[in-house]
Amino acid sequence: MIQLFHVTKYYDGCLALSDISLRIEKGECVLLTGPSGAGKTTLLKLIFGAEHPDEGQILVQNRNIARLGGSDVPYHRRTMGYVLQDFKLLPQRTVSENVALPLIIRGLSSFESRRKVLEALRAVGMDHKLSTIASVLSAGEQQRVCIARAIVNSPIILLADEPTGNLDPQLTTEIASLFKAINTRGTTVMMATHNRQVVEQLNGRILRLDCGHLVSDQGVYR
Amino acid sequence: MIQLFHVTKYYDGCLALSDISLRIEKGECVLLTGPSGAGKTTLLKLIFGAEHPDEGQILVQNRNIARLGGSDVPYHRRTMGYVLQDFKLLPQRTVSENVALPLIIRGLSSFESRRKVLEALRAVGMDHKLSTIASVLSAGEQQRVCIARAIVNSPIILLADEPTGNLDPQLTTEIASLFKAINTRGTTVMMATHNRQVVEQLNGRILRLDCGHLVSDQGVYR
Amino acid sequence: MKRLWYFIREAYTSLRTHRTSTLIGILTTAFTLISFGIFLLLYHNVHNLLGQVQHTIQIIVYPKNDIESGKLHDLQQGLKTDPAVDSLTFISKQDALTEFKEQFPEEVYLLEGLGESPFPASLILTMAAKTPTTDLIANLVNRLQHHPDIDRVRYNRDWIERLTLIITYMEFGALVVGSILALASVTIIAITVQLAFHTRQQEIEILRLIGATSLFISIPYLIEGAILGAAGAGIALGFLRGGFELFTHKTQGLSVFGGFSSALEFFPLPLSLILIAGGILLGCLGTLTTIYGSLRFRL
Amino acid sequence: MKRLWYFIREAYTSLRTHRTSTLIGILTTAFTLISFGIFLLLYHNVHNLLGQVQHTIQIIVYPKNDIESGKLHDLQQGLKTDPAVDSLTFISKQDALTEFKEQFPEEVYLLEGLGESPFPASLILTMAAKTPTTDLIANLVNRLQHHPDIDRVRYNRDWIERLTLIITYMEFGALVVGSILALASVTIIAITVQLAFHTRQQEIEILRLIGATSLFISIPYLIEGAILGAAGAGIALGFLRGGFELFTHKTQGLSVFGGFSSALEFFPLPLSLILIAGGILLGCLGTLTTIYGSLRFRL
Ligand SMILES: Nc1ncnc2c1ncn2[C@@H]1O[C@H](COP(=O)(O)OP(=O)(O)OP(=O)(O)O)[C@@H](O)[C@H]1O
Ligand SMILES: Nc1ncnc2c1ncn2[C@@H]1O[C@H](COP(=O)(O)OP(=O)(O)OP(=O)(O)O)[C@@H](O)[C@H]1O
Ligand SMILES: [Mg+2]
Ligand SMILES: [Mg+2]
Repeated sequence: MIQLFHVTKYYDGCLALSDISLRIEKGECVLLTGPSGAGKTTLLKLIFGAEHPDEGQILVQNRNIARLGGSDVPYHRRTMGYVLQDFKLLPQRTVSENVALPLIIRGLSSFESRRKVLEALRAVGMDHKLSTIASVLSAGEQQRVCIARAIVNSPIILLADEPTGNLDPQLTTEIASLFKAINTRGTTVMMATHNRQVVEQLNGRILRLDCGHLVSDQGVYR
Repeated sequence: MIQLFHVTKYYDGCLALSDISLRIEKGECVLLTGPSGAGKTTLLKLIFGAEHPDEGQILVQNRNIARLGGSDVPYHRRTMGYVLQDFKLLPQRTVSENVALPLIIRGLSSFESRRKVLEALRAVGMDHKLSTIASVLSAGEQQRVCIARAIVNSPIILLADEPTGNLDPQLTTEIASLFKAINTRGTTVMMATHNRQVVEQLNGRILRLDCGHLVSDQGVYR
Repeated sequence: MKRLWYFIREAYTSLRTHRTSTLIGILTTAFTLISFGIFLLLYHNVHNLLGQVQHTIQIIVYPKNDIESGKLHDLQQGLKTDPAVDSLTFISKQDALTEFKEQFPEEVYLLEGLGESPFPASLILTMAAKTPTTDLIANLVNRLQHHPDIDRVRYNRDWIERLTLIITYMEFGALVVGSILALASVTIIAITVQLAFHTRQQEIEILRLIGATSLFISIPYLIEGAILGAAGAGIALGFLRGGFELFTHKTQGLSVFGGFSSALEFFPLPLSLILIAGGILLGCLGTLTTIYGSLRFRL
Repeated sequence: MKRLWYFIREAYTSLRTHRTSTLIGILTTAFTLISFGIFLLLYHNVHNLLGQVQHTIQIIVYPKNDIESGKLHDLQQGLKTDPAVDSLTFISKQDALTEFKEQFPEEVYLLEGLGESPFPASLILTMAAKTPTTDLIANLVNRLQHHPDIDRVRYNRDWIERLTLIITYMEFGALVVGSILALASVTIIAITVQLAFHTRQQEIEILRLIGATSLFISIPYLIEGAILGAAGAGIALGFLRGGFELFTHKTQGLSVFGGFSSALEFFPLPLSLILIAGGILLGCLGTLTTIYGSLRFRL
C-alpha cells in the first residue's frame, strides 16, 4: 500500500527525515510517535504529496509520488483523507460546506453528498452545528470538523496528524474508536499522536521517530 | 486578583458562558477543564479583555474589565501572559523576534531584552531555533515559542489555553513543571487543559465547565 | 450541475466576502478604462474635427483669362467628378468685383474709372472629407497647374502642410499614449487581482489539499474577474457618457467652439460593446496571470 | 531608541515581505499622479499659451486725418504709458501704401492715377500679456473711441470674446476634471492601502493581543504609507519629465506648433516638491483612514 525507500528530506539544508525505509500493508493501523519536531508531520506530508523527498522513492498504491505530474496530484489526494495538525478549514464557510467540499470536487450529486456529510458529522458529534461558520468554532470543534472532512469521502488511506490534541478525554476515546472502526472496515490508517490513551486504544503498529530517524518499529502485523 | 460576578456571554444569541461567579486569589493555580465547546477559551478571553461579557462584571487586579476604555486595554494586557490555543505567532518573523515583541512594546533596552528572550526560550527548550522563521516550525515547536512569549514578560497573571496539546508526554511534563515553578514564584496561573497528567502534576484548584456552566470547583486554596 | 452551481455561488460569495478587493477591482478597472476612454473619445473627435477642418481647405483655380465658355464648362465638369473634390464654386469676374466692393466699401472709389471688372474669374474647390493626405492634394494641385486651360492655382500650402503634420503627430501620439495607458491598465488590474488573490492564498491552499484541480480552483475566480471587468467597464462607459452629455450640453449654445460642438459624437454602439468586452477580457486576463503565478505546487 | 529602530525595520520588512502590495501601492500612486500631472501640465501650458496668444491681440487706432503732428505725438505718448498696452507701432499713410503694394502686387495699377496715398495712417497696439480680461480691453477701446483726436478704432471683438470664453471654460473644466482626478486618486490609494492592510489583519490582531497600543501598531504602517506615496510621486514626476522632454525634443524643430513648442515649460521646482509632498500626504492619509477603519476593538 505505502512503501518508502531510503527517503531523506531536508528543509533549507536542515535534516527533517533521514533515510526512512518503510512498508505499510493495506488495512494496517500505524501510529507515529516521537518528540516534538521529530518529523512526524513531514512524513505524513510526503505520503500525501504535499512535500517532495530530496532522496529516495515513495510508492503509494503503486504510484511513485516523487514522479507524480502536477496534474495527477489532485487525483492522488482524492483517494486519501488527511486530518491536518492545524485544521485548515475555510474560515468563511459553514461546517457542512467545509465537509461537503471533497464531495463537490468529485462531482457527487447533491442528495448523496448531503447524506454523507451528515453521517460524517454525526460520527464526530458535530451534527448540531451544521450551519455554523467554521472560524467561530472552538478548537476542539474545528478539529472534529476536520476529521469529518477527512472521512466523508470514504478514503482508502486515512492520514491523521494529532487529531485529538484539543479534545477532552471522553471525546478522545470516541474519536479513537471511530478511527478503529474505520480501520476495521479496511481503510489503512496512519496517525501521528502523542496521546498514550489513543495509542493503547488503537493497538496498532507503532513507529517511533526521533530527530528524523526511525528509532523503533513495533506492534502487530495483522 | 480575579473576580467574576454573574458573568454571562452569548455569541450571536447562542449561550457560551452562563452566570459564572468566581474569585481567584493572587498566586493561585487554577485548572480549567471540561469537554470541547464548554467555554474554557471564552472564559480566558473575557479575563484577558479580548471579549466583553454580555452580563455581569469582571475585576482583574481591581480594574473593571467591562468598563475599560479602549486605550487602557493594551496596558491591562501587558500585565498578563496569554498562551493561545491557536498559537498566533507572526509567521514571517523569527522565533526570537516573536518572543521579544512584548518587551519591545514595553520599550525595554536591547541588552536586557536579549537576555530575557534567551532565558524564556531556554525554559521551553527552543533556544536552538532562535533565528528560525516561525511559520516553518512544527506545531509543538510553535506551541513552545508561544509559551516563551507569554512568560518572557514575567507577567502577574499567566493564562494558558491547552498549552500542551501538541507536545509529547516528556515535554508535557517539562512544561507542567515550568508552569508549577512560575506559579511558585507568585504568578497567578490559569490554564485550560484536557490533559490528566498536567492536572495531576500541577495539583491546583480545578474548575470544571460544561456547556457554559461552572459544574464543579474543587481543589486546594493555598 | 452541482459543480456549476458551486462555481457561481462561490464567485458570488467571494465577491461578497471580499468586498474591499471587489471594490478596488471594479474601481481600478473603471478608472483605467475611463482614462483610456477619455483619451479615445478625444482622439475620435479630434480626428473627426480635423476631417471637418480639412473639408474647409480651399484651392482656388484661376482659368486662363481668355477661356472659351465651352472649355470652362469641361473644366468644371472634370473637377466635379474628381474624387478628391467635394464642391466647386464658380466665381465670375463680375462676382469678384461685387465681392471686393463688399469687403472694402471705402476703397470703392478706386474702381470708379474702370469699365470692366479688373478681377479674374475663379473656381473654388473644397476637399472631400475623405481626403486626409496632402499627397492627394499636392497631386491634384500639380495636375491642375499643368492643365492647359488653367492660368494659376492658389492654395494655402503652409496650412495644409501643418495640418498634415498635426495629423501625423496626433496619430503617433495616439499610438504612444494609447499603448502606455493600455499597458498601465493591464498591469494595474493584474496586480489588483493578484493582491485580491493574495488574501485568498490560504483558501486556495486548502482546496489544493482536498484534491481540487487547478481548473476547479480557477473557474470561480475567472467568473469573478469577468464580473469585475464587466462592472468596471460599465461604470467607465456610464461615466464617460455622462461627462460627454454634460460637456456637449454646456457648450451647445455657445459659439466658442464654432459649429464643432454639435458635431461631437460619442462612441458608436459597437465600440461601446468592444469596451465592455475589453473590460471582461482584462478581468479574465488579470485572473489568469495571477492564477498561473500563484498556483505553483504548494500545500 | 529600540522602538524607533523597531519601527523602521518593521516598515522595511513589511515593504519587503508584502512586495505585491508595495508594488501596487507605488504603481497606483504613480498612475493617479501621472494622470493628474498630465492634466496639470496641460493646464499650466495652455494657460501660458493663451497668455501669449492674447499678447498678439491687436487694436488698430486711426487718428483723425487732419491731426497735427504735435497732437499725434501726445496721443502716442499717452498710449505708450497705458498699462494695458504693451507695444505701439505707427504706420504712416505712406507705410500703408507700401504695404498694400506688397500684398497685392497685381492690383497696383489701380493706384497709378492717384497722387497721395489713399490709405489712412494708423497706430497698432498690442496688449500686455498681463491683461487677461476683456473688460480691460473693452474699457481701453471705449476710451479711445471717445478721444477727440481719434477717428476710428478697429479690433477683432469676436476673437477677443471667444478667447475670454475659452479661458473661462478652461478654468471651469480644470476645476471639475482636477477635482475628479484628485478624488479618484485619494479613493484608489485609500482602498489600496486598505487592501494591503487587509492582508495584515492577522498581524495587527496579534500585536493587539500582546498589548501594543494603536499608535505603536500604526507608526510602521504610516512610515510605509509615506514611503509608498513618495516613491509613487517620484516615479510619476520622472515619467512626466521624461515624457515632457521627449515631446518638446520631438516637436522643437518643427513649425507645426509655431513658436509655442519652445515656450512649453515643465513644472517649476516648488510645484514638483509640492507634488512629492502630495504623494506622501496621500500615502499617510490612505494609511490613516485604513488604520482607524480596521483598528476596531477585536482580538
Ligand atoms: N517548511 C519548513 N521549513 C523548514 N523547516 C521545517 C519546515 N517544516 C518543518 N520544519 C522543521 O522540520 C522539523 C520536523 O518538523 P515536523 O513538523 O515534521 O515535526 P513533528 O514531528 O510533526 O513535530 P510536532 O509533534 O511538534 O508536530 C522541525 O524541526 C521543523 O522545525
Ligand atoms: N466568535 C464566536 N462566535 C460564535 N460562537 C462562538 C465564538 N467563539 C466560540 N463560539 C462558540 O462558543 C462555544 C464555546 O467556545 P470555546 O472556544 O470557549 O470552547 P472551549 O471550551 O475552549 O472548547 P475547546 O476545548 O474545543 O477549545 C463553542 O460552542 C463555540 O462554537
Ligand atoms: Mg507535527
Ligand atoms: Mg478552547
